Formats: sequence, C-alpha cells, structure tokens
Amino acid sequence: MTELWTTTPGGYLIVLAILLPLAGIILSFTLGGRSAERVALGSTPFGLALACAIALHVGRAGKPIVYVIGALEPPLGIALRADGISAIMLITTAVIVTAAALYARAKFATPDGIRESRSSLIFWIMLQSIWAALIIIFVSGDLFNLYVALELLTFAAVPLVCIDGRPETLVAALRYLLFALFGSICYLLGVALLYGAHGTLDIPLLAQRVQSTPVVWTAAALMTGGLLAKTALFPLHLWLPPAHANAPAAASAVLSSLVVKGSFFLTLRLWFYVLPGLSADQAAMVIGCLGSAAIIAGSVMALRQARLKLLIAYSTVAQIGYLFLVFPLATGAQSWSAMSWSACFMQILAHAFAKAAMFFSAGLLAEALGHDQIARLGGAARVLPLTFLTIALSGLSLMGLPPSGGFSAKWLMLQASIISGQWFWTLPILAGGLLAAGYVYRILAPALSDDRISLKSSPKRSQEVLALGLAMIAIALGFMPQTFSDILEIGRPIAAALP
Amino acid sequence: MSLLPYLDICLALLVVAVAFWTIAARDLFASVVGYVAYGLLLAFVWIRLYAPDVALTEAAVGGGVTGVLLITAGKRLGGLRNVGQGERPGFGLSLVAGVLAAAVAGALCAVILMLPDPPPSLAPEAVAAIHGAGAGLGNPITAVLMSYRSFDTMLEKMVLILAVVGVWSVGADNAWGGAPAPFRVSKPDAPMVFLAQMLAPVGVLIGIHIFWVGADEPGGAFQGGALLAAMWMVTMMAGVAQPPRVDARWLRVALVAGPAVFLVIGLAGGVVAGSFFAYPPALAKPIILFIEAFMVLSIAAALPMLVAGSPGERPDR
Amino acid sequence: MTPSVIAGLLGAALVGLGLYGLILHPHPLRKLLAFNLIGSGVFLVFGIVARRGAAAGLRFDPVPQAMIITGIVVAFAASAVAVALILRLSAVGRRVTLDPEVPTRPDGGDAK
Amino acid sequence: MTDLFPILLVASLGTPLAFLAACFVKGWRRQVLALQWLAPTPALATGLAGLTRAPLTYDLPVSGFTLRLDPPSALLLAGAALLWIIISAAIWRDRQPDNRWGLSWLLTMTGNLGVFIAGDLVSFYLLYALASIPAYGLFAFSDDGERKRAGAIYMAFTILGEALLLLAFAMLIAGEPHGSANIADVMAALPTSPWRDAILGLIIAGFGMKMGMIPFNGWMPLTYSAAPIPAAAVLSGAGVKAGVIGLLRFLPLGLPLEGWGDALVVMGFLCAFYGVAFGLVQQNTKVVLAYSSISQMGVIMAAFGVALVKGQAGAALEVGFYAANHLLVKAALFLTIGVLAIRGGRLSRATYILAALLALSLAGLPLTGGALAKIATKAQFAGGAEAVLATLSSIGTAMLMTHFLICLATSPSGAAQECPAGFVPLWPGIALGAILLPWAFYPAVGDISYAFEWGTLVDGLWPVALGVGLALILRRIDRFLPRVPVGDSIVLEEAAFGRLLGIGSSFKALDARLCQWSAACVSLLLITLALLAASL
Repeated sequence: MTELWTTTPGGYLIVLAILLPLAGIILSFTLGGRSAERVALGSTPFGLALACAIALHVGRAGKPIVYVIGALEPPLGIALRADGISAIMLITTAVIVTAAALYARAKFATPDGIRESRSSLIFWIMLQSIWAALIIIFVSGDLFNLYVALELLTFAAVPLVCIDGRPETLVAALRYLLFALFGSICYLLGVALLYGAHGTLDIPLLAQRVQSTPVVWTAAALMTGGLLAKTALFPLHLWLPPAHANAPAAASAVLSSLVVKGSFFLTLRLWFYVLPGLSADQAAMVIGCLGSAAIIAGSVMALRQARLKLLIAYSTVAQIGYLFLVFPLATGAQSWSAMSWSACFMQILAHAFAKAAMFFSAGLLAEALGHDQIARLGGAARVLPLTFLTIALSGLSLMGLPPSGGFSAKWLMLQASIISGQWFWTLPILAGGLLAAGYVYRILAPALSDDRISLKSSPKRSQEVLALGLAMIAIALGFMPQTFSDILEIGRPIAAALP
Repeated sequence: MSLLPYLDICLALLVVAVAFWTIAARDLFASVVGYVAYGLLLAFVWIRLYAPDVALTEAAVGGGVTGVLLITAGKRLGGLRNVGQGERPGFGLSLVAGVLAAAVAGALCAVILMLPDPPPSLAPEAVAAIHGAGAGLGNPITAVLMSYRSFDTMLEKMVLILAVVGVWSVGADNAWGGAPAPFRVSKPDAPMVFLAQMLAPVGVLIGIHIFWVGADEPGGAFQGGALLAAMWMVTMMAGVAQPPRVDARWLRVALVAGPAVFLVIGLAGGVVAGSFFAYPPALAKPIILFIEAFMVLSIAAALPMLVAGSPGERPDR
Repeated sequence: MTPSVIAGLLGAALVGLGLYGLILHPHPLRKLLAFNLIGSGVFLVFGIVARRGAAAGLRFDPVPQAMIITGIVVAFAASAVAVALILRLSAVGRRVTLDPEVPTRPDGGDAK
Repeated sequence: MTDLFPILLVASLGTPLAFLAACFVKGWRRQVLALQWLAPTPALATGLAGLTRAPLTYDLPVSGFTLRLDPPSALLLAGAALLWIIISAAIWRDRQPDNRWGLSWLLTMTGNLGVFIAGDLVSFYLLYALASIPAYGLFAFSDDGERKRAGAIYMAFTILGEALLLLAFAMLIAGEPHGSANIADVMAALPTSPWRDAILGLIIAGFGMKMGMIPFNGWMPLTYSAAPIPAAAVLSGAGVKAGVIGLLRFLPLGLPLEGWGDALVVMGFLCAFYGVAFGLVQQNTKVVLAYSSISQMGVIMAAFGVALVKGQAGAALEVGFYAANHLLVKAALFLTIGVLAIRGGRLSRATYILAALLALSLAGLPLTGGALAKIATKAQFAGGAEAVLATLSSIGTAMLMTHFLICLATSPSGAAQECPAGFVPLWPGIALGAILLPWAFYPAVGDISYAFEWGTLVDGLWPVALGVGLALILRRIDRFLPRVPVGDSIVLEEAAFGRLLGIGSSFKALDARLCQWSAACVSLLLITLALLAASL
C-alpha cells in the first residue's frame, strides 16, 4: 500500500500545475499594470497544457499520479494526488478560466493613459488565484492543506464580487465573506477533531484508520456543514444570488461554474475518499433531501426573477441541488454507484460550461441593451442572434433535453434512482427539468417575438463566439464516450470493492 | 496537589467572562476593547498548554495587530450614525440561537472528552525527523512549518498577499495608486514621536532576534515579522514614517519576497535535491533561515498594510 | 481536570458563545468579533490535540501547533478584509447591515 | 443490393442533418433552406422500400445510436416524407419565408422523419424532442397575443410530455438487465420489469399528450388555429404521428394485457366522441379539423387498446396504415382550407365535390383511402362493443366532416394570407393523391379485393350517409348549441396553472426569510446537528 505515498512518474506535473498560477500571481502583483493582464493571459495555454498532460498520465496509467512534496511522506509531509476526478476537473477549470480570461480582455484591459487601474489589476490577480486554489483543491491529499486552499479560494472570490465598487456589491461581498468564513471555521473544527482522533490528515491514510466513532461523525458533520455553506446548498444560499448576480460577467461565470464546485468537490472527497468504508445512509439521505429542496426552490425562485443575472444565479442554486443527489445514490459498493458517480460529474461539467456561457451571454446582453430586465428583452433575438443561440443551447442543457451534458446527467441519475429503488429522487429531477424549461422559456420566448428593439452598442463578435463555444461544449458533453466514466473511476476507493 | 489546577480553572473562567463581555456588551467600542483583552488572556492559556510559539503568535496577532485593526475600525464606526442598532433580534430567535449554540458547544464538549486514549501523535515522527536527515532544526514547529508542511506555509503567505490585494481592492477607483491613510495624524504627538523613535529600533532588534532563535527555540518568522510590523505601525502612527503608496514597486517586492523566494527555492529543489520543496540535507538549516528572512520581510510589510486599509480613504475628522 | 481538558471545555464554550454572537448581532463588526471567538475556540481544540499528543520527549505534538499558527494568520487576514469591506460600506454611506434590502424595484417576475 | 438498404436508412436521417449542418455555412443558409424539400427524398425511398422488407435494425458506428425500420414505421415514414417534400417544395417555390421560420421547419422535419426510424431510447427521445420543440418556431414567433398563448401552452404540454417519457425511458432501460438502450431489447425485458405498470402508464400519458388525449387535448385546437396553413398541415399530418409511432414502439402488442388494454379502449373511444362533440360546436375550420384529429387519434388509441387486450402482434401494421391514411388526408384537408380561401367565393362544383370526398374519406366513405383504413383495423373492431363503438365513431366523424364542409363553404376565412398561392394548382393533385394513394400501399397490409365486396361497401356507406344526414339536421338547431371556447378544458387548466403560480409568491416569502443572516446561520447549525444525529 505504500505506493499511495510514493511519487509516481508524471507526478511533477501536479506541482508545476500549482506553481504556474502562483508564480503568475506573484509576477502580476509585482509588475502591476498591463503586465498583470499579459502574465495571466500568457500563462493560460501552459495551464491548459499541464491539465491535459496530467489527464493523459492518469488515463494512461489507470491509477492516480502522486507527488510527495519534498520527498517527505505523509503523515508528516504532504502528498499531492491527481486521480480521475481531479484530471477531469483540472481540464474543465483550465478551459473555463481561459475562456473567462479571453472574454474579460475587453472589460479589464488597463485603460490608455493610466499605468495601472484598480479593477484590472484585481481581476487578473484574482482570476489566477481562483485557478491556483481550485487546482490545489482538486489535487491536494491533506485536509489541512485543503483548508488553506479553501481560504485562498474565498479570498480570491470575494474581491471579484465587489470589483465595481457599487454599495450593493459591497454588501454582497461582505455577506459572502462572512458566511464563507463561518463555513471554513466549521470545516477547520472538523479537521481538528479528525486529527485528534486519528493523528493524520492525509486522505488515504485517514481512510484506512477511520472508525465509526462519535468523534469522526461530529467531525464529518461539521466539515460537511461548512462545505455546504460554501457550496450554497439550499437553505444556505443567502450569499450566492447577490454575489453572482452583481459581479461582472466574466467573474460571475467563473464563480458560478467553478468556485462553488470547489467546495462541493471537497465534500465528495470527504464522503467518498475519507469515509468510504463507513455506512452513513441516513446522513446521505439528509443531504439528498436538501439537494431536492434546492432544485425545487432554486428553480421556482429563478422563475420569479425580474433581472436576467439574478435568474441565472438562482438557476445555479437549483443546479447545485442535483449534485447532492449523488450522496444517497452513490454510497456503498452498489451496481448503480458508478452510474451515479458519472451522472454527478456530468452534471458538474454540463452546468459549468452551460452556466459560464449563460453568464457570458448575460454580460453581452447587458452591454448591448444597457439593462438586464427580462421583461424588456422583446425582439432581442433578432438583433443578437448569436447570443440567443448561446442562451438557447445552454438552456437546453440546463433543462436536460438531449443532446446535451445536462440530459446525460439526468438520464443517468434517473436510472440510478430507479435501479436503486430510491424512485422518489426522480420527482425533483423531473420537476427541476420542467421548471428549468419554464425559466429558459421566460428568457427566450419574448426575445424571439417580433418586437422592435434598439441596440446601444453591438457586441464584440469574439466574445459572442467564446460564449457560443462554451455552450457547444455543454451540448457536446452529451456525446461523451464510455471512457469518461472509466476515467472518473480511477482512484475511487469504492471502485476497488466492486466485483 | 498544587494550586495550578485551580489557577487553570480561574484562567478559563476569566477568559469565558471576557469573551462573554465581548459578545454581550451594548457598546461596540467596549466589546472591541474586550476582545483585545481576551486575546492577551488567551496567550496565557497557550502557555499553560505548552505552546509558547502559539502564545507568541496569539499575543502578537490576536492581541496586538488585530487589536489595532479592530480599535481603529471601532473608533471610526462608533462615530457613525448609519450603524444598524435598532434591529434587535426577537426573543424567539435569541432562544433558538442560544439553544443551538449550546447544543453545538455541548456536542463539542462531549466529543472532546471522548478523544481516544492513548492519543495519536506525530511527535515521535517529528522528533525522529529532526534528528534524522530532515530539517536539522531545534524547534520542531519551525521544522514542520518550513519543511514538512512548507507547502501550507507558502500558501498561507499567498493568502496574506491576496488579503492585501483584497483590502486594497475595496478602495475607490480614482484613489488607486495613492497611500492608505488612516495612520496619518494631522499633528503628531510629541510623546508618541518619542516613543516611536525609542521603541522602534529596539523592537526591530527584538523582532530579528525572535526570528533568528526561532530555528531552535520558540519564535520564528511569523512572530518576528509581526513584531517588526508592529514597530512600523507605531512609527507610522507617530508620523515618523509615512505609509507607502500602494503602487510603490519596493512595497510590492517586499510583500511578495517571502513566497517568491520560497517558490524559487522550492522549484530549485526539484533540480538540486531531487524533489520540489526538498532541501539538500547539509544545507537545510541555512536555506530555511534564508527563506525565513524574506518571510519576515513580507510579513512585516503585509500586516501593516492589512491594518492600514484601502488607499485614499480620508480619516474621519 | 488536566489543563488540556479545561482548555478543551473552554474551547467548546468559546465556540458556543461565538456562534450565539455570530447569529444574533446585527452589526457586522460584532459578527466579526464573534467569528474570531469561534476561531480561537477552534484553535484551542487544536491546542489540546497538540497537548495530548505529547510524546517522545516533546511536551506537545508540533504538527497541530504549526497548523494553529497558520490558522491564526489566515483568520487575521480574513478579519482585515472584512474590516476593509465594512469601513468602505460605511464610507459610501450605506447602512451597515447584512440582511437583504427591501427590493426597491417592483418584482416583475410573473412566470409564464 | 441488400447492402444498400442500410445506407438508405442512414441517409434518410443523414440527409436532413446534412442540410441542417449546411445552414451554418456562411452564405449558404438561404439556398439550403430553399432546397430543403430535397432532404426527405431518401426517407421516402427508404419508406417505400421498407414496406415489403423484413424489419431491419442497424447500429450506427461510434455514436452508439441504432436505427430501426419495420413495415408499420416504413408506412408512416413514406407518408410523412411525401408530405414534407410536397409542402416544402410548394412553400419555397412560391415565396421565401424568413430564415428563422425556415430553420424551425427544417429542424421539425429532421426530428419528425427521424422519430420513425429511431431504434434506441436515447435517439428516439432526442428526435422526438426535435420533432416537437422547434415546431414552436413555426407559429409562435409573433407579437400576437393569441399566438403567444398558443405557443406557451404548446410548449408546456410538450415539455411535460417529454418529462413523463424521460421517466418512462429511464425505467425501461433500468429494467433491461444488460443496460442496452435498444428499443427491441428493452421491450423484450418489459414484461418482467418490476416497473411495468408505471412504465405503461407513463408511456400512454406521454404519447397521449402528443396525440391530444383528454385531458391533455387543449393545446391542439389552439396550436392548429394559430399555425399558418402549411405548418398546421405538417403538424396535424406528420407531427402527431410521432405519438402514434411512440405507442407502436412502446406498447407490448404481442402480449395480452387486459387491464391496460381495456383502459386504452375506454380512453380512446372517449377521445373519439369527445373530439366529435366539441368539434361540432366550433365554427373555425382549422379548429374543427383539430378536434377531428383528437377524435381520430382516439380511434387509433382504441385500436391499440383492443390489440393489447387480444395480444395481436400484427396490429402494428394495421393501425399504422390507419395512421398513415389520416396523415395524408388531414394534411390535405388543411391545405384545402387555404386553397379555397385563396380562390375566394367562386368555387366550382368539381372543387367542392373533391373537397367533400376528401373530408368524407376520413369517415371511411367506400372506395376512398379512408375505407381501406377502416377495413385495415377491422381485426381490432370486430364484434362486440368495439364494433358498435367503431361504427358510432364513423358516424360521428362523418357528422364532423360535414360540419367542416359547411363551415368551409359559409364562414369567411382569413386563411388566404397564411397559405402560399403555390398550393392552388397543386391542390387537386394533392387531394386526389390523399384519397387514392392508400390503395397503392394497401397490398402491404391486406387483401385489396375485400374492399370491393358488396357487403363491405354497404357497411362503409350507411354510417357516412347517416352522419351526413345528422349533421344537416344539427345545422338546423345550430343556434341552440352551446359555444365552447377553443381548446375547451385548456381554459380550466390555465386557471389551475394560474393558481399554482400563486405558490411562487409563498416561495418568494420563504426565500426572503431564509436569506436572512440569522436564519441562514441557524440552518447551518441545524443541518450540522441533523447530519450528526443521522450518522450516529
């Protein structure tokens, strides 16, 4: 079993993937001004290449790649570990961050005549920080290291929310910050208890040692609670709609499609990698119920919003709900758990791409029309056909209509809930699809009518194409071959227990 | 036996009492002052737990720098009218909150009493590692921070940089590039200036000493850096030194020096020592001290900047 | 009652007090204080874990202690950002509160 | 030669898809849309060739999709392809609809043709959605309030139907032990599936929505009256048959299933008479035809029901023929509305006789295609209560069609603008084709000489004559008939939906409460304690 804690070939790629954005932050901050943008944009292709290289290594080896930092093995040292789910998430993150960086060039270029502007410097540094934090979250094998990464993520996300300095964005940012801090302190308390009980924070080591004791369950409950708060699972979503709806489009896209997934990913790590041997059906049921409530409440609230960006933000609350159905559906070594596992990650990916495309389009609309009131979108599709094509395609995925990643996810989730005998999950899944159809219809139907509308400025073609590209990826996910779920199984502890 | 257990209990009760005051005080400023006292008291608890390094950190940060931060903020907010005081929570909510908080605390107590015996510990491994090929440092905590969990430490410094950027980011657009202002006193006090001129050089020396001995004894980069930071803050308050502009190149370099050096050496370890963030065993101690020196610089620059706030805010009256 | 048990109970009490304050205090700065109380309670839990782990000639387990130091720094950084936000909010003349404002616009959200 | 057939099968789906792809090539869109009448030609060829062949299942490489063609689906495919070719050609010969409309048309066409040959659950679901959802664009892109309403209601029922089918399909595939999505495999596993009854219920409800089954019938009259004539023609002709092919594929016809069969018979005849009754009180010709569709689909459902009760595996082809006849005749009838409106008041006697023949073909007038359709389903409606009910439904249809002809002749129609003038010269051909073409197809179903026997002719004629007579009597008392709003039950359903929306505001209040800081913190603590309690 010591192979879990020895550096494997290709392991160095993980460290490079982390250090690249960290170095980017340092350089951007030191050089300032236009260099920040250049550094951020310049590093994206390398980051993408590293993510692909890691995925290639993981896929080829068929087992996780490991890097033991400083050759100092856990429990004293820290090991980084990229398994199947890390590889998939790394690529997703790299693609979306790259798209966001390219999209943001128009808004966050340093204006002429100024050496350095506040919003551009902040944006480019924070974008790279989010990237760095997410990479660490996806590959770190140590729960305390993950805490620091989680905080890094919060510190990077909060300034993006209030980057334009309006008072309401400041309130949103403060709410976000305080609630996220509350969440992370709960997580940290759980970490302290786990260390007190088992003397290590290394994930595979803990997985070998944990027993079903009150200490472990208290730790798990605290950590889960904290992470749910950071993921904005209903009813802990108070911070999400104002924060995501008030940030600039490029930032909203990253926040909605990636940042909330960071803490969700940690929740998965906790339940499926640290505690896989312990049965916790009832706790999983509690989480599943919260997820169902999120689907319904988030969708209904999305239906009732007057502002497009708020609608999209509430839709995120709903779509996050689907992810949590994985807890009741994938626990234990059952025949359907692999199916639910793929469904969960398909949903993560589909939502990430579709939501980023949606927020990009909402940003384009707001710039072109000068407002984002849904009631005043009449006829807009005639003048902005490409933008509305993007909204329609990503809406397709959110509704779960084929062919799309959203459909594949729901299709697998429905099957898993039926086979597992937990048919009641099909109700929120289907109701969520119907309600999603309702809110997508609310955007599209008036826009497609024959009303006349005038543009304030026409959108940049390159931005429209970026958004469309992301929406196409969300659609293309519907054609993902079987290897996708094979990759996801790499390094999953429960997979070893399956016949 | 001895009086010590009773003293411990008294100390704990005192801490709880001060904490209660912090929560219950009607006045914002009073509760801030309560919190600063609480931070200092907590340092004693840490000493009783044989955690001198933590005690030093708690005193410097929990009591010191956080104190300055909160008192400044409390002063400025106390004078303002727009602070919501009217919205007292209802009785029902207070009851629910109280019950829940008590339930969580109770569960926590129970669980703490249930922690396994004999307790798991990494102390033996740490001791073995220090005497072995590991870090070669006398202070195991420094060894853990700078060698075994160097990755955490570097990330923590990145968090500090991000926090500085975050603090700066809330400023107004047109103020960007200016200096943070809250320390600027219109007419410097003579005693304050004297204190700053006398205290600062001594403080700087003590800070450097704490960092230097930190390799083998309690102390280290963070504690030393925090003391240097405090001295800088004192000189700025006294008007002896001016806060720097946020776009000053030297400030930026000082802020990133620690993590940057750490990162470069960590990368170099991949080539020289065969693994990223590994140090050649013979040179481990000097390299760690070298990194820590830059860390001290970064911390000394970062903490005052965090307290100083965003650029261009005018001091209130 | 050993010092570590006392400290553990103290930690739990601080967490409870902090939670109460965090939930109920309307003022964000007071919430921040409460958050810091919870934080120090959590660090105390780490502290007793470290103290209990005394072994091999050391009077404490150095790993959790190192984590406390990292945690204190992070908590301070968080407080600084929060304070900056609170001060900025009050500077732009906004009522300093965390609860959502009464919407000024009528909600036109009449679903299909 | 045998190897060519799979290629033809792939081409019938591939050609429309290629047209679709070509639309996104810069500068090609206008030409591609104008030429899209060529896209269904491989499907037509496939359908004709498939009529007499053994069923074929073909797995597409890479994508994992499966195509499947058997005689019943070939019959529907051929009919639908023919319809799409004629109507598309006529539209684009005459004028250029805007690209948005053209693209919706092409998308609907692709889905509609594909649904007849889809062989696995996923591609069936995909193509079924494609056949339904883009059709919204054929009538609802408008600032006209009534059309918007029709569009919203159409969309609501479509999406609801999709949701029911999604659940049914997920259950179907979950019951298949090897995880195959092939329709043949999942249907083989259905009889032993633990969720058999739930699946059948969902299948009937889901496809029933497409076929205007009560109480989901309200969208049909609204949609057809909102849609321009050519769109109404393809939707009522080919579009609705997506529901028929659904029942054809997903009802276990070879297996005697008493309960479900009886339920379907009852439901079917209920729809058949309901459509007649509510159609007779309408004045708008398009609405009358829509109600006739509801009635005819009811007959088809009833036929499926009898087949289920008796375990008739061969019913697929017979009911398929009935549906194919309805496909041609109903489309032709919609075009009749448009063409007669363009011609205006000066209608020659020949024109009117042709229109009457066409209309009464639906009621089974001897020697028309409709008579063959009736003969084809006689195995289902032979003897007992079913025979009586089927005859009554014929009488009803004759009444409704007579009512339609009267409305056509008397009431002014604003349909002239919606119908391209290109249909006027084509119309006699289309109408004759709709009456006579079924004769060409019938040999694939049964013995044609039976249709000329004296008894058959008499059996076919008297219900029609009776129906026409009754309709003329009804006309006398027209003033005393109640006036029912278009879409009847939809008015109630809309009101109920409006009530439902009220829940939204309580959600909003709840959300505002939960978004209070203290409430959120309390929730967090509660969740943590709940998790702890649940796992201890």
